[in-house]
Amino acid sequence: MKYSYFPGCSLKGTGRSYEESLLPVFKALGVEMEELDDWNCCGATAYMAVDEVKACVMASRNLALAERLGHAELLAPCSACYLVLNKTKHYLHDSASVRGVVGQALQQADLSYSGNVPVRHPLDVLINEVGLDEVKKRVRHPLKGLKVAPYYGCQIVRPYATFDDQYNPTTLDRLVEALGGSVVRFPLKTRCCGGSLTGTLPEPGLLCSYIILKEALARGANVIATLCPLCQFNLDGYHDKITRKWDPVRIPTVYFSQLMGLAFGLSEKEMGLHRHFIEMPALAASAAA
Amino acid sequence: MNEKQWTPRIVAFFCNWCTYTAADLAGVSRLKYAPNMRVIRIMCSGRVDPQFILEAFAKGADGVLIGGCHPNDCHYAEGNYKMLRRFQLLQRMLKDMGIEEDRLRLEWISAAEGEKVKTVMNDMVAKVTAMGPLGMPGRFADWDKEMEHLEAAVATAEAGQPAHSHSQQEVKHA
Amino acid sequence: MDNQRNEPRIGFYVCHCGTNIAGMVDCPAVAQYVSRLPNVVLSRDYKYMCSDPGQELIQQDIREHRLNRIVVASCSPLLHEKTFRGATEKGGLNPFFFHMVNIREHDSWVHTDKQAATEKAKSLAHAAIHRVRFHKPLEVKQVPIHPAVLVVGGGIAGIHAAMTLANAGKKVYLVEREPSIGGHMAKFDKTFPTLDCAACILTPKMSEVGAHPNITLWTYSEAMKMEGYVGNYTVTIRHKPRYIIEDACVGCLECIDACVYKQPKFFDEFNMGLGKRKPVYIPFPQATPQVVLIDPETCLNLKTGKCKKTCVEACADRKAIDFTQKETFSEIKVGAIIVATGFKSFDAQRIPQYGYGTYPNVYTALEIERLVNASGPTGGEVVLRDGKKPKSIGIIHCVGSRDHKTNRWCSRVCCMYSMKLAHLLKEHTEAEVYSFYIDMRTPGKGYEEFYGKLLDEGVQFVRGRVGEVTDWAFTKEEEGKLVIRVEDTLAGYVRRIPVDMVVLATGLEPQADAQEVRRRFNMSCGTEGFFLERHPKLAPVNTFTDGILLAGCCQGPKDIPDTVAQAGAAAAEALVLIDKGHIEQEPNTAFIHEEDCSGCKSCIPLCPYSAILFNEETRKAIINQALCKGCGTCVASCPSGSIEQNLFDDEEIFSEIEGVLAYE
Amino acid sequence: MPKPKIGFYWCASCGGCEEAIVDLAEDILGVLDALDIVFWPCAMDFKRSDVDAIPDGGIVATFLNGAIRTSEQEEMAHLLRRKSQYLIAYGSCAHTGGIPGLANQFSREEIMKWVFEDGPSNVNEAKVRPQTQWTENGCEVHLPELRHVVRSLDQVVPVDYYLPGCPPTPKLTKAAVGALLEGRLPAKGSVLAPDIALCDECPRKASKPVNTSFTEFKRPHQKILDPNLCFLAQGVVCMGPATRGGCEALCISGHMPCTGCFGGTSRVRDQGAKILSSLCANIAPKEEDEIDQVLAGIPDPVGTFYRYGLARSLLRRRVDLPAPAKE
Repeated sequence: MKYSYFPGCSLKGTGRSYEESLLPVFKALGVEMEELDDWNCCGATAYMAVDEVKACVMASRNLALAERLGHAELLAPCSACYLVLNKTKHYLHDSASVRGVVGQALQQADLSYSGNVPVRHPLDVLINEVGLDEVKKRVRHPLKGLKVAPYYGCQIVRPYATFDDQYNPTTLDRLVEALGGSVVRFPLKTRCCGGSLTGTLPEPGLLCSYIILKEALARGANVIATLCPLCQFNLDGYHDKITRKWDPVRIPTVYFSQLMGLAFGLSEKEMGLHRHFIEMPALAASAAA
Repeated sequence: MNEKQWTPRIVAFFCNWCTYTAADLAGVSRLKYAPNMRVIRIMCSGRVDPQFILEAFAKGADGVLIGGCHPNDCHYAEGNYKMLRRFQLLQRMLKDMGIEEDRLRLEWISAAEGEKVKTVMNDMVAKVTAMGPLGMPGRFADWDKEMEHLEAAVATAEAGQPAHSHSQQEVKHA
Repeated sequence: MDNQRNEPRIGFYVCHCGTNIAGMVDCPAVAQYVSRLPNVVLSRDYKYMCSDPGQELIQQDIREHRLNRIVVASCSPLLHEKTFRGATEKGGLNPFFFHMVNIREHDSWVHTDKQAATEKAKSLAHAAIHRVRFHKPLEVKQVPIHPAVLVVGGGIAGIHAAMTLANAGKKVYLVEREPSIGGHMAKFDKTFPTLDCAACILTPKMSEVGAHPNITLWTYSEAMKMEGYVGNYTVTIRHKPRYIIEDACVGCLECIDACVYKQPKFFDEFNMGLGKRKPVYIPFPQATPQVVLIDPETCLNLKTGKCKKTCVEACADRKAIDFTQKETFSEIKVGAIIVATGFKSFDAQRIPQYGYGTYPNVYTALEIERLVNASGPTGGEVVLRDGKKPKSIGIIHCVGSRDHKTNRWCSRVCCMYSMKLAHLLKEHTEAEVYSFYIDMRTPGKGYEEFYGKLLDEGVQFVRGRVGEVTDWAFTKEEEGKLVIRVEDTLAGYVRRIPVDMVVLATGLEPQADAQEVRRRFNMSCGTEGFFLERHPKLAPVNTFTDGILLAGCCQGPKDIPDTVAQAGAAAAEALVLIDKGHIEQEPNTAFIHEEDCSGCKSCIPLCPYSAILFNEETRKAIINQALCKGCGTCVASCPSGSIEQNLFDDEEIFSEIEGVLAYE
Repeated sequence: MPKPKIGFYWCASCGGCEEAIVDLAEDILGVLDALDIVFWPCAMDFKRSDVDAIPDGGIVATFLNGAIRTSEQEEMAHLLRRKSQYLIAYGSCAHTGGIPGLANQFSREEIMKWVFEDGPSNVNEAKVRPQTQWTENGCEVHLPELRHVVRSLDQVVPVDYYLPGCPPTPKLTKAAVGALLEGRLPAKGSVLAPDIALCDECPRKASKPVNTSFTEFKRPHQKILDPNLCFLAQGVVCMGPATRGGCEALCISGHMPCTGCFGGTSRVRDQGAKILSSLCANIAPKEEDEIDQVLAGIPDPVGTFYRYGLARSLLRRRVDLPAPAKE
C-alpha cells in the first residue's frame, strides 16, 4: 500500500506531533506515504469562506500534484485539509464553471487534474484497508485501564460522511478498543471544539472547548483522543485561560496515532507527546499497569 | 437516417409484470429519458428467444435491452433465471461474433422502479451512442457488394439470351 | 365472420388523449404515416379514443369499411386494452384482432423532443400494424372461482375485511401470526381525534370475529405458501404449537395462577417489555381467542422436562394443556386473498442522537400507549423507569419519517397520535409537555380542531427538527435531565429544553418480512418497501396479481379510519370476484403442434406450473391448457420451434421487431 | 424420347457430397437408366463449354454441393441456375454454408496470412500469395478471387430445393431423385427431409430423462460415455433437439452426438440461437458465477452451435470484420 501524502500546514506546525506519530505508526503497518513535492495551502476553511473558487484552485493544485505523483490515492490527515480537498473534488465534479476556472489555472502551471484521485483520511485507511486485525497484531503494550473519550470533531463527518456515521461515528471508538483501551460514552464526539473562534472571538470559542473537556472528565475519561490538529490545539492549548474563566478541567488531548504508537511500544518522545501542554501521567501509569 | 445525425436504435423486450409496468410508472411519473428505445411487451423475460435478439441486431438494432423481474420475483417463478442463463452465453457468443457486450443488456427492474427505467435507458443509450452504429443491414449490403460486379455481368449476359425463368418451367418427364 | 379470415384490412387510430399525447406527438403525422403501410385501410387521429364516441367510431368503421384488424395507439395496454378489445368485439370482430400501442406512458410522457417522440410513435405503430396481421381469433377461457377468501393479518384491517365478507355470507379464513388478533390497535389507549377508547371499539369486533360462523380464525399461524391463480389459490397455513388445545381451553386463566413461577418475570411482548409475563400467559385480557399459550423458550417443562406441571394440575379435567404439540399445516383453497399484514414501528435506535436505548427515560410512542393504558403495566400511571412522575415531557415528531437518512415518507399518523399522547400525558401527569414538530399535519375530519384544542390546553409546540437528546448539562437546571437541543424555527434560535421524559413519535415502516410476504403472494413493493397497489388512484386495493388485495398499513401508512375504509374496499373487491362466480383467463397460452414435436422433453422441466406432460404413447409433449399461464418460457426454449403461444407467437414478435426498426 | 438431363457440381466443399452420390452404389445404375448426366466434373469429363452449349433450362435438375467461396463458384452458380429447371442445394455447405462457413469468423486477410504464411506446415519464405491475375511471357493468367464472405447457395442465386446433411444420406438422395422423376415435389423452397427434430427418430430417445438440469457440459472426448444413454443426459452437447431429422441418427448410432448438419426445422430462423436457448434454460444453477462455470463447458459456442450454419445464420459473419471494399 502506497499513498501520496498531503501534510498541510498544521502537520508541519502546531500539529507536528500528529505527523511525528503518524509516519512511524503507518510505516510499522506497512503503509507507505510519499509526501507531495511543493504542496501548497489546502485552501482551508477560512479561504473557502472568502472566495470558494480561488480556494478550489489552491486545493486543485494539490490534487493535480497528487495525480502527477501517480499513487492511486491521497492521504490527508488534517480534518480541514481532508474536508477542503474533498469539497473541491465535489465542486469540480458538479460544476462546469468551477472546472473551467480550475482547469485554466492549472494549465498556467502546466498541471492538470482529471478528478480521479480519491482523498482519504488515515483513520479510514486504518479501518477499511489495513484492518483492525493488523493493528491488533502490532500492539505490544495494550492501553489497559486507559479511559478514552473519542472525539472526532466536526469536519471529518460534516458535510460529507464518507467513511463513518454522521451523527454517531464509531471508527475511532473501535480503534481505541483494538489498542486495548476502554471507550467512555461521549455524546459530544462531533461537537464543535471552538474552531478558529478561539482566535477571533475567544469567549464562545473557549466555552466550546471547556464543555468538551469538562464532559470528558465528568464521564470518567483520562484522555481525549482526536484526529484533528485544530481540535487538539484548542483542547490542549488554553487550559490556563479556561481555568481562569471557569474551573480547571485538566485532561490531555492526543492524536489517535499517538495512542497507536504507545500501544505499539514506541516512546512518548517518538510520538511527540512532549510537545503537548497537558502531560499524560495517567496514560503512562495506566499503560504500564 | 439520411443526413440526420445518427442516433442509436435500441429494441427492448420488457416483461409485462415488472419492467413494462415500471416503464408505465416512469411515464406516469413524467420522468424524462432518451427516445431511442422501442419496447416490445412480452409476458415474461423467459419468453425472450435468443432468435429475437439476433433478429433485432440483424434488422438494424444497435442495442438490445431485456427487462425482467428481480431474481426470486418472477411472476412465473423462474422465467427470469432462464433468461439470465441464455443471456450469459449469448453475450459471450455475441462477443465472438464481434458484437460488443454492452450492446446486449439484461436488467432486473421491478414494477416500482420507474426511476431505474429512466437510468437504464439513458445509460444504455449513452453507451451505445459511444460505441457507434452496429448497422447490420448496411453491413450485409456492404458484404454483398463483392457480388455486384459478377451479378451485373450475368444480367448483361442474360439480357442477350432468350428469356427464361428459374421456376416456372415444368419438368418434362421421360 | 368470413371477413376475419380474408386479407387483413387494418383500421388504425391514434389518440390525442387531449394534450397528453398530442402535446408531444404529432398525431396527424402518425396517422398519415400509418395510412401508407400495407394492409392499412383506414387511419385516423382522434381526441379521446377511450371515450364512448371513440369506441363507437371503431365499431362503425369495422362495419362500414369491412375492417378485420384494429390497432389503437394511445395509453398503456395495462390500462385500456380491455376497453378496446371490447369495442372491437362490439364491432363484430373477435376481440383478439386488436392490438394496442403505448405512445403515452412510453412516449409522450417521457420525452421532450416532439420530433423524436413522433418518430417513436410511428415506429411503434408500424410494429403493431405488422404484428396484427398475424393475429388469430381466440376464445377467452372461463374458470370457476372458489368462493372463499383468505385474510392474512388480524389487525383492524384484517378484522374489518373478514367481518365484511363473513357478513355477506362468504367463507373467510383469518390468519394471524400472533397469539391474538387485534394488531397494533389493541395496544393503543385512545384513538384520535375523538379519544374513543381503542379497546372499547375494537374488542367487540374481535369477539364477533371469533364467534362468526363464517370465519375460521387461526391465530399463532402463518400463511406460508401460495400456489395457483386468481379464483383458485391453494394456500398452506402453518400452525405454531401453543401447547394448548384451543377447543379445550375455556380461558379461565387458572393455569397462569398455578404456574411454578410465582411472579411474572419474562419480557412481555404486548407491553413492549414494560411489563412481565409468565411462561404460560394470555397476551392481554381481551385477547381473541380467549386461549392461553405456553412460551417454549421460558417454560420449565418444555425447556428441561423437569417441572411440577402445576399448570396441568390446575387445568384438571379440561385437559387443555398438551406439551407434545407440534406445528401442523393446513391447506385451504380460496378464490381471493386479502393481505393485511400491517406495519412495523420504526426502530428508534437507528437514530443514535435521540438516545433511545441509551437513556432509560427516552420512550417510543408505542411504549407510552401502554404506559397510559389502564390495563397497561403500570395500571395507567405514567411513571419513569425509576418510578418518579415526570414533570416535563418532550415529544419528538418525525422519528424515522421525512428523513433522508432513514425513511423519506411522512408516516401520516404521528402528528395526530403525538398530540393524542400529549393530551393523555398532560391529563395523567400534569407535566409541562413540549411537542417538537417539523410541520403539523392534520388532514382529517376533526383533526385540525383537535390541534386547536391541544393549543388551548397549553401544550407547547416548538417548530423545529430536534438535533439531539443528550444528558450533558450546561446549567444547573439541566443537571439530571435529558436536554433536547432544537432549532426553534419560529423563534429563530437554538434552544436547549431540559425534560424528564422524551417520547419519540416513531414512524411506520414495512414489516421486516415484507419482502418475503411479497414473494409469497406474488406482489410488488414500492421503493419504500410497502406493498404496491395496482394503480395509486384507480386500483388502490388491487395488486398486480389478480385476486390478491391489500388492506391497511402494509400498503402504506394510514390511520384507523382510512384503514377500515380500505379494508372495506378490499372486501368489496373480493366480493366482486366471488359473486361473479368465474374469472376470465387471458388466452395467451402456449400449445404444441403434435406433428412438429420431436419429443425431446427440453420444455417439460421449464414449466413453473407443470403444465407440460410427456405423452408416453405418442412420445411427444403436450401442454395442459388449463394449467398454462402463458409465460412463454417453453416457447422460447423449444429447440425445434414447435411450440406456439397465442398473442405472443414467434411470427408476431418477429414482425414487431421488424416494425420497430423500420423507421426512417 | 431423350432422358431428362441432370448435372452435379461442387463448389467449396470437401468432396464428401460427391462420395454420397457414389454411395448410392448399385442404385446409381437405376438413376443412370432414367437420367442422363450431362455435367459432373468430379466423375466425368465435362468442361464448362459443354454447359455453355446447353440451352437455358436444358438441364432438368442440378445438384450443387459446397458453399460459395470464390468468384468462380459464384459464376458457376449463376450459370447452372440459368441452365437448370431445378437447382438443388445438395449438402450442408450449399444449404447453410457448412463447415466452410465457419471461415466467416475471420477476415480474408487473416485466412490468407494463415494459409500462405503462418500455418505451421508452410514453407513459403518469400510469402508468395496467389494473385487473381498474372502475366507471364505475355500470357495473362487468371485465378478466381477468394470472396471475403462465405455464402450458402441461396445467398447467391435462387434455390428450388435443399437436400441437407454432411453429406445427405443415400436414402434422402434417392427419395429426392425419385420425387423429381415422378413429379411429386413439394412446395418450392422446401428442404427434402422430415420437418421434425432428430430426437423423434433417435434410438436413445427413451433414455432421455424429463429433467436434464445441466450442472456441467463435457465434450465427447472428456468423458467415458454410456452408449445407450441420451447424450444430453450425460452433459454432452447434442444438437439433435434443434436439428432436422432424416439422417436416421447416424452419428448417434456411431456413438457421437449430433452436431447439427441437417440445419434447423422450417419453424426456426436460427438453429444456433435455438439450441442455446434450450440448453441454457435447462442449466441448474441460478447464480451468475455458477452459471458461467457450467457454461465454461461450451468454450466455443459459435463453433458448437453453428458448425454447419454460420453463413446462413441471422448474423451470417463476424460483424467487425472489414467489408470487402474496405479491406
